[in-house]
Amino acid sequence: MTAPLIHMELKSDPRVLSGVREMVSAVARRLAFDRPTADQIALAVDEALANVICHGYERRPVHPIWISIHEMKSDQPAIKIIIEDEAPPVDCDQIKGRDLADIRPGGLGVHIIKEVMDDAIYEKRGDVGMRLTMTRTGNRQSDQSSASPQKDPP
Amino acid sequence: MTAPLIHMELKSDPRVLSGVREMVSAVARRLAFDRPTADQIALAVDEALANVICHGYERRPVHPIWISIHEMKSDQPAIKIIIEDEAPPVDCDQIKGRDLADIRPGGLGVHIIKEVMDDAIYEKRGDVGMRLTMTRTGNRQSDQSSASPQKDPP
Amino acid sequence: MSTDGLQVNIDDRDGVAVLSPVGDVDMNASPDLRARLKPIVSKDNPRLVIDLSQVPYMDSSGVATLVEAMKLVRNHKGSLALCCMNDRVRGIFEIARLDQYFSIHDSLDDAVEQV
Amino acid sequence: MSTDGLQVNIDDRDGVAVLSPVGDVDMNASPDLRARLKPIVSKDNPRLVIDLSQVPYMDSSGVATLVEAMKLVRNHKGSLALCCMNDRVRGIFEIARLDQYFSIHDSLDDAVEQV
Ligand SMILES: Nc1ncnc2c1ncn2[C@@H]1O[C@H](COP(=O)(O)OP(=O)(O)O)[C@@H](O)[C@H]1O
Ligand SMILES: Nc1ncnc2c1ncn2[C@@H]1O[C@H](COP(=O)(O)OP(=O)(O)O)[C@@H](O)[C@H]1O
Repeated sequence: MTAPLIHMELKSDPRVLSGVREMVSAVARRLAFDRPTADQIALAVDEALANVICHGYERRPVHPIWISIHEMKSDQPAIKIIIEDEAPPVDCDQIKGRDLADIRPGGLGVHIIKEVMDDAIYEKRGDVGMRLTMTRTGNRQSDQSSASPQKDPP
Repeated sequence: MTAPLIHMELKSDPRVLSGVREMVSAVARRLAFDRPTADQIALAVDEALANVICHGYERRPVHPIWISIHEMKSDQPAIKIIIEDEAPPVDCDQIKGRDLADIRPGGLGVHIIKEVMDDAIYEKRGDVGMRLTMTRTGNRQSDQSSASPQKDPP
Repeated sequence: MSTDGLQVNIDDRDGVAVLSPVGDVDMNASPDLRARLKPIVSKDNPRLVIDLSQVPYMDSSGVATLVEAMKLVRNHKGSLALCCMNDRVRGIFEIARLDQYFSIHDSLDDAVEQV
Repeated sequence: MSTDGLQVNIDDRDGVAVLSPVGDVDMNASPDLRARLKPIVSKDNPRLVIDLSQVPYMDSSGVATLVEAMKLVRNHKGSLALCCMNDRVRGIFEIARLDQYFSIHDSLDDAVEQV
């Protein structure tokens, strides 16, 4: 894998979230994603970081989170984003969204990540830490502003 | 110095600039700077990165740049931003803005950085690379939207 | 220093409480919105509108806060409507399939009338 | 893949060329603006307006491009005006003390009339 465009180390402090999502949205637009798609990718990253802060680090704001943004080769806009932490690893099948029909507060983050991104794969980094690797390809910017804000349904 | 809120490694690729300035502006607002000041701080960072890409790395897009954002202790909003590269170091007294009365294209970046930030100190990191350390304290967000967009004149 | 919590303006329109959060409703700000909603939705027959015209961004923590408020409003036999969300915010309600669960209006007047 | 260059719309208003860049004019985009300006400012007696209403952000590379254009316009005995800049963009002209050097207007009509 070639060097990422951007590699960041963040503190697990919720005050960094707005900065990271603005960054992700701006970089995605520069890689030719249309605005709605770029905003959705930023939302997915925001949800993933919020989960690390909340579940991985139990809201302690002093731990590291790493995020890297890669351009993928494609004739479509294409991005890969990797988020890593050093929180106690959990079984990856514990990380799942709830049934949407069962409406209750919470349980939406993982669902949003999987809906927005083409892939979102969680894995243990080893004894310490989790890694989430997400990719998204397509919706190119165009002058037609009628472009659909949603990914095509599967 | 305590750990930065954010530490990033960027490629010297001009396509990252928009992402970095949106990030810096958003983080500065979260640290309670008003919007015009946050945008000015982002402008200073953008100018500094453009100079590293342009002069330090002569527009080759594959080299690393590091930027870290620190919160400073203060009863005012206060931020410290450090930008480092591994370009051939130059004499720091070569890095200066032109006389503004001599109007010509270019020569504005360093002037903007010094005008917007309280301090902007260039130094050699050693045999390889330069470091720019910039700080800014003050203009707090308030509900009065009459706040001046400019730093008070010295 | 940091910004103080989320600003939430509260107004009364003919007995309907109109809450207007100002700013991003993310993990950082949702607890503030929740704290402002709590006393209103815990009364008998609460009637309220949440005006999202000044919310540029919302994530799932904001949506969760609104779902919780809606559940409490129903428990107390009241009514809650949302209005004036931008496309970015509407997107997350659609992804979460909650655009039918909430009563969502384009204008504040419509929302106040319906609630 | 990346975005193609800066979009610059060009229009004619009674013999005045109106250039409207769409997007941030930073180090990435300034060369595109320069390339579009060059043929216009290199004619005799060029008259042009640059409409910045769709430029959310500009840095010193954008300002440098406009200074260069202004110098060429003066060499060719023409006239150039700017219009419709937002506060963020206006800020950089003020910091660079160039707000007097350029003829800056609030509306496109005013700019076209003056040029
Ligand atoms: N980074 C993470 N580390 C550990 N557990 C996680 C992580 N992300 C998600 N989870 C688990 O997946 C569940 C579902 O997450 P999510 O859909 O975001 O809803 P919520 O965070 O509201 O519970 C969480 O309750 C948690 O148990
Ligand atoms: N990061 C840097 N590395 C090396 N030289 C620099 C750097 N930043 C600025 N300089 C020097 O300072 C001069 C002034 O920079 P600036 O005010 O940004 O104007 P410009 O970039 O248009 O020349 C540059 O021409 C260059 O010689």
